[in-house]
Amino acid sequence: MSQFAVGHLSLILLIPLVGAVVLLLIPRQQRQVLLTVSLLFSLAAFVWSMRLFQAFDAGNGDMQFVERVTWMPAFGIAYIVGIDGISLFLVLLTTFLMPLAILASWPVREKIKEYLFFMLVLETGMLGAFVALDLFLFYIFWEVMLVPMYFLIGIWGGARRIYAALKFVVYTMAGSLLMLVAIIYLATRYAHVHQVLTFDLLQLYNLHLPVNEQTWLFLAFALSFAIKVPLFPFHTWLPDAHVEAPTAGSVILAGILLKMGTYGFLRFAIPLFPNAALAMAPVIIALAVIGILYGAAVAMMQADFKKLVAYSSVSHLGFVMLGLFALNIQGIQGGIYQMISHGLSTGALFFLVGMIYDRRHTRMIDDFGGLWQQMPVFSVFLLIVTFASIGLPGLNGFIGEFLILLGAFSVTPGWTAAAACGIILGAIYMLWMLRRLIFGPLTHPENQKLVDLSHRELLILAPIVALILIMGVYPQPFLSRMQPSVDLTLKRIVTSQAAPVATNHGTSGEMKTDGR
Amino acid sequence: MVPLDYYLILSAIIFAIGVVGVLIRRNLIIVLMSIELMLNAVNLTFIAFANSLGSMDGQVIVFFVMAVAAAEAVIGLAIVISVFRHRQSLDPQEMQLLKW
Amino acid sequence: MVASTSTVATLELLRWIPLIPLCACAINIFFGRALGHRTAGVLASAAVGVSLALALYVFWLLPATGIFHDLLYTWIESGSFRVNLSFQVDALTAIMLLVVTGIGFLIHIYSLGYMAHDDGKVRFFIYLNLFIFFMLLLVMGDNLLLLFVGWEGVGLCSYLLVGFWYHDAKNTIAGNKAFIVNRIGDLGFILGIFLLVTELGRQGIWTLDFAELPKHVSLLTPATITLITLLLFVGAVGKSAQIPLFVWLPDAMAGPTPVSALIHAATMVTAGVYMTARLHFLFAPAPYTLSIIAIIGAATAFFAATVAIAQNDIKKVLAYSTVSQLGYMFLAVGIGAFSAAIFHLFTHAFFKACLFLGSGSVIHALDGEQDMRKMGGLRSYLPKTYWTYVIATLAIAGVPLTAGFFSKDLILWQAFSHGSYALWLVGVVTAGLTAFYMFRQLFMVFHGSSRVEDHVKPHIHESPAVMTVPLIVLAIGSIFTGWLGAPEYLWGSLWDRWVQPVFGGAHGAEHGPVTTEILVTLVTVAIVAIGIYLAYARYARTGTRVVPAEAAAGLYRVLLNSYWIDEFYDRIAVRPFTRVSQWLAQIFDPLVIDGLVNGVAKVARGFSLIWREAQTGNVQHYLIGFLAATLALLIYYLRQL
Amino acid sequence: MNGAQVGFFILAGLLIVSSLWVVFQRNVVHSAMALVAALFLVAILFLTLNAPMVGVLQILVYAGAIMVLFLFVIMFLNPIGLEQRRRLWWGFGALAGLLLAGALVPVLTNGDAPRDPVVATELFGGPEELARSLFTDFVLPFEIASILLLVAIVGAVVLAKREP
Repeated sequence: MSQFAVGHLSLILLIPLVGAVVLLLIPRQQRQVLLTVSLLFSLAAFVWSMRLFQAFDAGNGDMQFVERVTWMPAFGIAYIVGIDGISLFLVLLTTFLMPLAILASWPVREKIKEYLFFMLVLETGMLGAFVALDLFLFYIFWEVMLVPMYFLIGIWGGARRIYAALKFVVYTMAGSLLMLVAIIYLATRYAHVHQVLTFDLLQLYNLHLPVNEQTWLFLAFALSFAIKVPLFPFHTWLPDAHVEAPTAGSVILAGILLKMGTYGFLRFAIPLFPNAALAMAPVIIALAVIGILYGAAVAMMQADFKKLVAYSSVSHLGFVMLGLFALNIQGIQGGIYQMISHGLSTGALFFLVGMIYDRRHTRMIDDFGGLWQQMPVFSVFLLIVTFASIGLPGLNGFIGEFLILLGAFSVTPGWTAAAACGIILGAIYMLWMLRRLIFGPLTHPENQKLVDLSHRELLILAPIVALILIMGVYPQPFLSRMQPSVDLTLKRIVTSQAAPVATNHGTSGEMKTDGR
Repeated sequence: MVPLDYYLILSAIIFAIGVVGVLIRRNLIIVLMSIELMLNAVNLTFIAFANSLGSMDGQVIVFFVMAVAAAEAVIGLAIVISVFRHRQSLDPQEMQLLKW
Repeated sequence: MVASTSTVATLELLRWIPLIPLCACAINIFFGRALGHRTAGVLASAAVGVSLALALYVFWLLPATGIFHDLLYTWIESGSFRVNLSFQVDALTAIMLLVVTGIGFLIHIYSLGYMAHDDGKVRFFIYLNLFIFFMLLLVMGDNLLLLFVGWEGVGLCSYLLVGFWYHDAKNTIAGNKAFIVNRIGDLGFILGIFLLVTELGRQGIWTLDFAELPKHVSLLTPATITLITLLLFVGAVGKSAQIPLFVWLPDAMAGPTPVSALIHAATMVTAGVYMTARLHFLFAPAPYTLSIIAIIGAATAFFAATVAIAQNDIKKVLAYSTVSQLGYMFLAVGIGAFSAAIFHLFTHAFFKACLFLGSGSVIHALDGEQDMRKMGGLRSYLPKTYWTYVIATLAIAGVPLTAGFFSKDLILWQAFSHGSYALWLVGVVTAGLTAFYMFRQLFMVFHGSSRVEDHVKPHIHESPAVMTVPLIVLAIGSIFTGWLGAPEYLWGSLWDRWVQPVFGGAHGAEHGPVTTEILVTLVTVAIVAIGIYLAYARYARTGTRVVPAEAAAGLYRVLLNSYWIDEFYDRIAVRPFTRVSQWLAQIFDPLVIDGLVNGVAKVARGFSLIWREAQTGNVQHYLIGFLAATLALLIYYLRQL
Repeated sequence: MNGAQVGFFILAGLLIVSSLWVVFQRNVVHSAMALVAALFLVAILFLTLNAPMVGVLQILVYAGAIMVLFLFVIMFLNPIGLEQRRRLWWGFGALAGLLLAGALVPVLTNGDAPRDPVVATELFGGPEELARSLFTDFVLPFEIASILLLVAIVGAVVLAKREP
């Protein structure tokens, strides 16, 4: 690829960024124009990502559409992007959810220009983190995402927005700093062995460190990702951030940002430090399963609709972690599938929360009840999405959960059985929520004037629900594209078991060009 | 000839006196003047070195220091004026708005 | 084993049997309101009618040992694990197919009348069609996972239909309970599937196909098979409302009556029986599991019958009776008599659907009254309903030459000849109890003096033809379906010849001496007769000996409250769990976990509170620090020299 | 000790005295006058160090322009009342100054600078030499300095402007 041509992936990163710049040129009084322009740019990114999907070679597990541009040669830092079957769908999920999130931002009244600007910058940040193949580049995108999210929560959030935004940023930052240290250590370690300083992920994969060294590095990466996921004891930022964030912010947070953590495990922590990952797997599986049950139990007792959905995320992401650390094909594939499913179904749930919040300005479940009578369409959507979230077969959630549990069962039947109990708990709190929200008598007089979904809101939900159905009924197009990449990842783990351990100035591992 | 060290010692003493002025005085104008003293001490060092090394560079630097000093004095005095206008005082110890 | 000898043929028609109701469902979702209530209902019924026609056609095409197969596409593929979306029909499926589409069709027709005045009619038919689709998926799926999909899907529809009248929170709670209790069972089911897949996978076999599995069962150790079957049976216990997970079924009567007939009597609740029969090759080599199944089945049959005696709600009686009859089916499964179990499933579908629809007709006539103490003497008002009800009651009681007689007798005889005398005894006693409570109901509702409340009385009317015709069809079925499976000493069983090949010869009917068989039958008939007489003596004349619930005492009170099982579960499971969750949500999470996080922040804040005192805001104070640092640097530099 | 050294010591003594006067004089105007004297003395020292041009500039810019500005501000504000002399604080300041001087002197005199100053050319330190350096090697800093002065002018106007 030529040094100057803008590649497929770079273009997808650029589109939202250009959109953000264009927004700056539009006067702030032009509300409709601002919204329309940002919607168009996010749609353009989506359309372009669909072309990517089309051009993607399903049989190839390697990185595709790779672009390399030297950036800071003195430090071996390069701009390397590329996607494989794992990141492809996360990129698609991002570009799919963003237009919907912008569409859901129509009711935002204050500072709409800045709001949309941050949304588009956020999109670039997230996409960048998913496609970056240079650890340094990845770290930059990882941190860049925080900034717009901080403002989205802190400016357009609810009553305790400052607290939530600060907690979110500081907590995430605390974890990622350790990761930065580990990244630098890893690169210098590679330089010791191979005489080349590089942050190129694909080359760093070839470094086989002794187990105790791996363990420390793994823990540094894992802490950062575990906070983002969030894994059980690190989850408390999530309910605060989700509840206080504006609707679109919650959707992006739950739909995409959390996936950053699980994606990080799969892309970085596990293949870079396979021995440590294997050694730590029991601990992480235990935490994941505790998270599943714990998140469900806590979600059940929430009086706040949004908080309930937030805690349900803790539970669902526990499933993803369980699948990833089963370290077999079914588990990992299920984990990726569950990431996408969760992005859709929980994203849709947050959209729905936002829709009734826009009408009634309350999220307390007890303030509702019997909504079916006034808002049948809303209720039907809520019903479908809830059941997708519960993991009803025929909807997307089932495929992921099934594969995860299947994969995990062969590794650790006991924990898997406990995790499967989480499915029951999921049904309990979700159905309870449905009962209190849309069923029963319409007791509150304020609710008698509620109007059903508008065309705009239908336009948000319909694509998600369609995808929920498609992914449940015909998952093969997704699974078949993931499979080669997952195979490759697993192969990396297996080969590194046998590979000789690197020593300083050792001869193991062939020298490769630094991509320049 | 006067040895270089003499000049250096002299400038060190003048510099220290300037520092004392900045440290102890409670009048902003005198503080500013003390800063001018310190600048002059430094200038003296430059000139002394320029002489002993036979290079014009030191003198050029002094020229620039003067330019900066002029700018600093102008801005500093303008601030003094506006501060005095607001607070009727020139005591730096009374200006503590930037405390935690 | 057996499946390998059967011929497999591809028949693309199969997919349309489930898809047509699904299409109708989709049309009604999008255009139901535009089409209008009537058209939507007719469309839904017609769709099921088409499915029925197709099912009949397939049934007619199907050779005795043949299998039709229809592959749509690969559903899930991950590594070596692969599951297709494909349908198959063999003799067993064909029977289920006819039950589902046949009874489903009749109940759709019936619902046109029953739900005529309901606002949510379109919604009702959407759910009903969806149910038919999932039920067909359940019976037609060619692998265990598709069966599970249908299994969960019918659970969803059950949830939706039980809570159909959502205005009353009670109905939704019942729906939730049904779904959640089912989920508990499903947990076992899915774990069973996992165990099966991983154990076979360890041997290099990755399949869940019913056609493939029997070939590889021998790879599994007996202990594994026992564990797998036990787990799968947990699923069946949930879905088919056996002890200890039966609690949801009585509550599920909160749904509209056609739903109770279709889902909670004829089809969905029998899915557990179907599943065990479908997986007979797994269950048969697991004697330990079988004996547990038999014991649970017998216990459930007896226990539910005792509870049914004391109920006053017309539908609750039928609900417990369903639980009891399902117990019979599992009793049959437990002694390896899969064919008999399916036979009872088949006949039960007819008479129980007939009973439920009949009760629906009564409720319809009485403006929604369900309490039998406020009925009585309805015989003359509702003649068609009455006569069909009588036939169905005779059938369920096991009066000779009705359907229930043949199927129940077959099970009891199998139990007896199998040597399980204890099970047989429980079965026989239960048969007597069944006769008693069913006739008690018949007498309380239709005989004696009328206790109908005055304001309802003028409106009592026989249901329209759209409701009575299905009743009549079902009543006919309640008699003649049994004749298919007559014992050898009469004209022999057409049934066995049809179904037995599916299960192989291994566990066919064991034929003892004919005289013994007749003797055993006579014992049953005698006990049934006693039951009927007792009911007659106690309730027929006046029907006045009805104890109000408040005055209930002693054993009667225990039965009326179904042994306080619900309260028991509430006390030992629900409340402790809620309390733990509450503690987690209100104490542990915000105070301990978040407390730790915020604690770290607070410690940092505490340090900075002290440290910030250094920031006096006084420039000259800062200068001291500046000076000190400069001095330190200079001194450091000097020391270096 | 030769004549040049005697001259230096006289100049140095005067410079130190006037510097101390600047710092320890309680009256602002007296301080300012002492500073003028100190600046003149420094200018003379510059002259002895072969820097006539810089020395002249020192007098023109510092003693002429900057000090006039100082005096102007002092007159303009006319801060009444003498500052309180706080013994402890002043003593502490003096001590700090002594310490600093004590540390600076050895550091500064420690280098291995040429003990014998290079004999300069005749033109050394004259306007031509200075201008050549300024407009060749240091042309960019020179331009930046001009911008800095411009900014300072604008800033002073903005800061000292009476608010409407």
